[in-house]
Amino acid sequence: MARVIVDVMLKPEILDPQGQAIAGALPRLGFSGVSAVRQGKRFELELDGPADEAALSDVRKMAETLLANTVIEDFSIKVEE
Amino acid sequence: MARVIVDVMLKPEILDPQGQAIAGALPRLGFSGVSAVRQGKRFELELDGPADEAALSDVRKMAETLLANTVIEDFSIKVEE
Amino acid sequence: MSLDTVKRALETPDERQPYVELGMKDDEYERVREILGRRPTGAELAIYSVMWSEHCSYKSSKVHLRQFGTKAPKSEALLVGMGENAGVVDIGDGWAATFKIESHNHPSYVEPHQGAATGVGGIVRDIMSMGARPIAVMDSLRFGGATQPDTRRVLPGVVEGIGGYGNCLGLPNIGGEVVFDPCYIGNPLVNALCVGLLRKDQIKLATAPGPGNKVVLFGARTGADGIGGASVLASATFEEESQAKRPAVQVGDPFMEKLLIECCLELYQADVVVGIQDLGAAGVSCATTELAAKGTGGMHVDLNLVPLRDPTLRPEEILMSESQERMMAVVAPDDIPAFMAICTKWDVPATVIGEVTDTGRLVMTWDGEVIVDIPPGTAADEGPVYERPFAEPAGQAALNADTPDRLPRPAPDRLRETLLTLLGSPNLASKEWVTSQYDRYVRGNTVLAQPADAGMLRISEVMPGAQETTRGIALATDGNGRYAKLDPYTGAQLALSEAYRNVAVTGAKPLAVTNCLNFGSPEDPEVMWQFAEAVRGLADACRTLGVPVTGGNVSFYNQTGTDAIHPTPVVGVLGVIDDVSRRVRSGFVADGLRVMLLGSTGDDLGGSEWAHVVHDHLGGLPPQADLEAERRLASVLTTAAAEGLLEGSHDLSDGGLAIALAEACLAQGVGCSVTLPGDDPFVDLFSESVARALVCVRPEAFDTLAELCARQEVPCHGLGTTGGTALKVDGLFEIPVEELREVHTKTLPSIFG
Amino acid sequence: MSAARVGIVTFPGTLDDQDAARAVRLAGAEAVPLWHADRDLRGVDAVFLPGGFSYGDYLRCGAISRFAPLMDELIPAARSGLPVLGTCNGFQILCEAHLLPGALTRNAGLHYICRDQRIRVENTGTAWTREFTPGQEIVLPIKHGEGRYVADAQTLAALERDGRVVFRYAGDNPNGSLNDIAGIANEAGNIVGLMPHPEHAVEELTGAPSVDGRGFFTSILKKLVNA
Ligand SMILES: Nc1ncnc2c1ncn2[C@@H]1O[C@H](COP(=O)(O)OP(=O)(O)O)[C@@H](O)[C@H]1O
Ligand SMILES: [Mg+2]
Repeated sequence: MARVIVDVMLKPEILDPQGQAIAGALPRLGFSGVSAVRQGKRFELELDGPADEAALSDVRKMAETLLANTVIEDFSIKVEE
Repeated sequence: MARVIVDVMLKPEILDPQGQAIAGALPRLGFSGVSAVRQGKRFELELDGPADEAALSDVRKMAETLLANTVIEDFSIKVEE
Repeated sequence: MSLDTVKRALETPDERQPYVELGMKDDEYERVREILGRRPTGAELAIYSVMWSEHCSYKSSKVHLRQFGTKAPKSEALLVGMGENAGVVDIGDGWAATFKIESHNHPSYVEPHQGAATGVGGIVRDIMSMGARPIAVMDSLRFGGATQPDTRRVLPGVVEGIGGYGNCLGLPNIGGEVVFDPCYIGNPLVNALCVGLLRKDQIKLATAPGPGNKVVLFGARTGADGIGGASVLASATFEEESQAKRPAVQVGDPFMEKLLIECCLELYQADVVVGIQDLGAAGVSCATTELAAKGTGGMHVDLNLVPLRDPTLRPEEILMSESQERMMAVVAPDDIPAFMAICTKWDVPATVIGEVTDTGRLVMTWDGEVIVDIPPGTAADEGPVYERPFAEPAGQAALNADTPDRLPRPAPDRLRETLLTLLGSPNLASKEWVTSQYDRYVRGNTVLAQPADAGMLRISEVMPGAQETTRGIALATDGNGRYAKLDPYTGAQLALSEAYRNVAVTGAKPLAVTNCLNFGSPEDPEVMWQFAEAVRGLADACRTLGVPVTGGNVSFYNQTGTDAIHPTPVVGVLGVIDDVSRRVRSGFVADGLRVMLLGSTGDDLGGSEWAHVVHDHLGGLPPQADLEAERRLASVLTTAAAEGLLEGSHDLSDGGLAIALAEACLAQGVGCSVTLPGDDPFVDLFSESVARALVCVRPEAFDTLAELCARQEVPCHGLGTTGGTALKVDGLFEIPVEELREVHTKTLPSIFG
Repeated sequence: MSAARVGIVTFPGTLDDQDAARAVRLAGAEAVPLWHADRDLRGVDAVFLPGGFSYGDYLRCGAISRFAPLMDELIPAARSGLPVLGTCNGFQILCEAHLLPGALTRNAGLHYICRDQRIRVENTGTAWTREFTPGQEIVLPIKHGEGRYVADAQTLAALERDGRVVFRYAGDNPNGSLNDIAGIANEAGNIVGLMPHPEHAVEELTGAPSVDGRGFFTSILKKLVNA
């Protein structure tokens, strides 16, 4: 039983209106000091077995084909301790 | 200049229809071995200055008031190296 | 903790139970003990406490609501009246419509998006449980002042929730209201309406007859949604602060609901459902007790079989969970395989959790032990009934004495400015910021939607088999809290009056009524007086207009401390048009048409938009309801529409003739040139007298319509003609339609972004 | 001659399939229901992927649907020339399935938006647009929360160069789409995707205040009849 995290973020060159809206709202809420915000997705996958190489290679395939749209998004995978 | 990550996830007891839909789709795509999926949000904040205590306390406030809906979501903050 | 079984309850008769924490009064708890002849188990206490709550039992309102039945007009159209999940009305050609409005006020304050979304989900399931295909939704909303900070938190979330859920179900949103008033700060009102269509002979009821029939729970799995109260039961020692850990917020899954809709329709089609009930507030408790009470009277349920999202849930919590997107059906054993196959096709989990019995008892087990053994009717139908004291509010006479007569009225050269001020005020400004987040087109049967006075749907393509009918249905909701505050009896009548008129201006004949009564605390005698008056007024008006109340919902406790909201009865009216292609479009639809004002105008400015916007004044009395005039006006409008006399129409309501003219011009961007009929232009323009409508007709139809009006004793004035690019009021002012549009459309975007 | 047969795909959560079927019928063709779980195109002459919220639009619009068994049949058929039209969610599915380039992302205004929108027809050479005139402005409803078309610079340049931008928003760009793109085609012109809804603009009585959507269906009919 292991937990694997897949983070998916829009590629840097793709406009992120949600992140922008947040960045724009912060000063109005009295927060300064944040120059940019980007919003992405985080997936927590519970594996039945250990996060071994085979499992991680499967997760990578899931990320590529389903969790991220690689036309516009990048992803990264990590195993949670 | 530092980057701070705020991860926002639905509280464990709250229904996560998105995560459910993904978990339901995986076997159809030929992936087995994933028992549950939860989907959340990931925010990357670029700070103007260092991620010192004052800045992090500000980020905590942002997370509470804007980034997360604490009625249904939990958040965690980490500084990216 | 150890399981609280019936056996254990008998052995420990004096164990202290947390009934107070569950909102039960001492005498209510004593009654449960009396009914059972012992103390209830924790699970039984869970059932009685939710079933006897105000929300489920209507204990404070029941004695008043009876008038909707006792005073009900004779109506051939009523197929199923109050008391079922929703009323059903005969709309002709073998078809029936079912509709109902329901509140989700408090949850929408706590979590606007999910609160409003699950409000839509709940009312849609009510409609499904009647055996109907849901075909449209509407939403009637009240918020605090438009610029108050909390409104900026609540409104966008509510709108996103309603849109997100309804859009995903493929239900067009065909109308509603958005009203701002500081009295709703902290207590926004989110009332959602759903309408469905079914064959007249295929009505389903919530009943579980036939011992041996199976009880099936289907849809989403059960989680810890909305069970704040139940965790005191599930915790070892309820004295501890144990409630915090369970969420009160329910989260909706519109995708599951969409699957449920299609799945239910296929189940009905296959004729494998004996009885059906949606799971709303009080979840499994409510569904099992109500189904059992209305059926053979007995049911056996194994709670271990309820599929759980959270495996740690205790039986008490399962009983009280308000998890969304669940239904319960009673199915003959032979039909179970077919039932399950249809659920599988739609990816809807379904589980047999029990069986109908002839014992007259609802029995539930957990780990093989009996934890519930009650006569179901005592929970479902025999809840407490209160005759709450009521008294006219101390300030009512003074409020009524403070008439708008003392307010300075604008000179003729300021009327233009007054019109624009009103038109841009949040309550009269365009609601497009809201409605453009709703899909009004889906399924392709929407004949009229915002900004028309009423929504209208074509029937013939809604469902297979309906091709033969030319009919359509129209729906409108209205309510005016300021009027009701000044005089709740009249205010409720005016809400009906306006919704009735809104339906009639489209050419449809009003048939039936649903209502959502939003009030403060029933424990406050002054609020109770408002409630009693409003119900009496609405029941009387329904009798006069000949439209029965088919159902509705009561929402109490809309108050913060001792500050209650304005009493806000919201009324929905459903009408039928025999030939939907004869529908009348909204406003001025072309150049060169004659503009006519139907109805008569008096000096009615108490509670008006003018007094509110210009003077921030609320006092005096609202316009007098004139139901006979309303009925005559509707008769003229529906006759004229059927004869093809009307090109366009619009009712007069908030803001009077001035706003009606402006809106009629904005509808298609067609201007007009009019002369006011009376001798006081201010009163002509801003009075809110009832039973009035603006219509436009081809010049050659003018005399025919005038004769029709004369026959029905409806006053009628030719005001002028349509055309041009401005609203011109002879001798007073001229406003380009573009200027009207700018003022009308910019208000909400400038506040909400 | 028997009527042309246009398949209408239903996924769980598809909403506009009834509208699509009606539009096809009104144009004089036969609407053939296609079920997502069947590996069977039922011999249709063209396919319409209608809008809705397939799989709740969870994860990303269209992301889960593109793996449906039916898509295993549809993808190769489309690649070999079967005319396919995807509107709204259908367009999103076509992009997720890589039958069309680019992606549809959250509206710049961050709100779902339903309104009647002016659209310019830029390319009348596709299977679905030949009944329009080049540059013609039409009015169709849009209703979506994720309709902002994005693609990398190279893809965009190629689309523009090859005239594969089939529709552009005229007047206000409602969602921030790059180059005001409302719809595109594949190189062969048999696959077209767009965010607006032609199937909601085919009748006087209902839907949008125009019947401009009819052109899509008469176009495909003409193509099939002449083929
Ligand atoms: N919350 C809402 N949801 C859907 N439609 C709405 C909503 N609020 C207002 N509308 C629509 O906008 C139009 C104008 O509303 P309103 O001025 O309240 O109408 P009326 O005065 O005729 O009752 C109507 O078509 C109404 O149905
Ligand atoms: Mg009206």
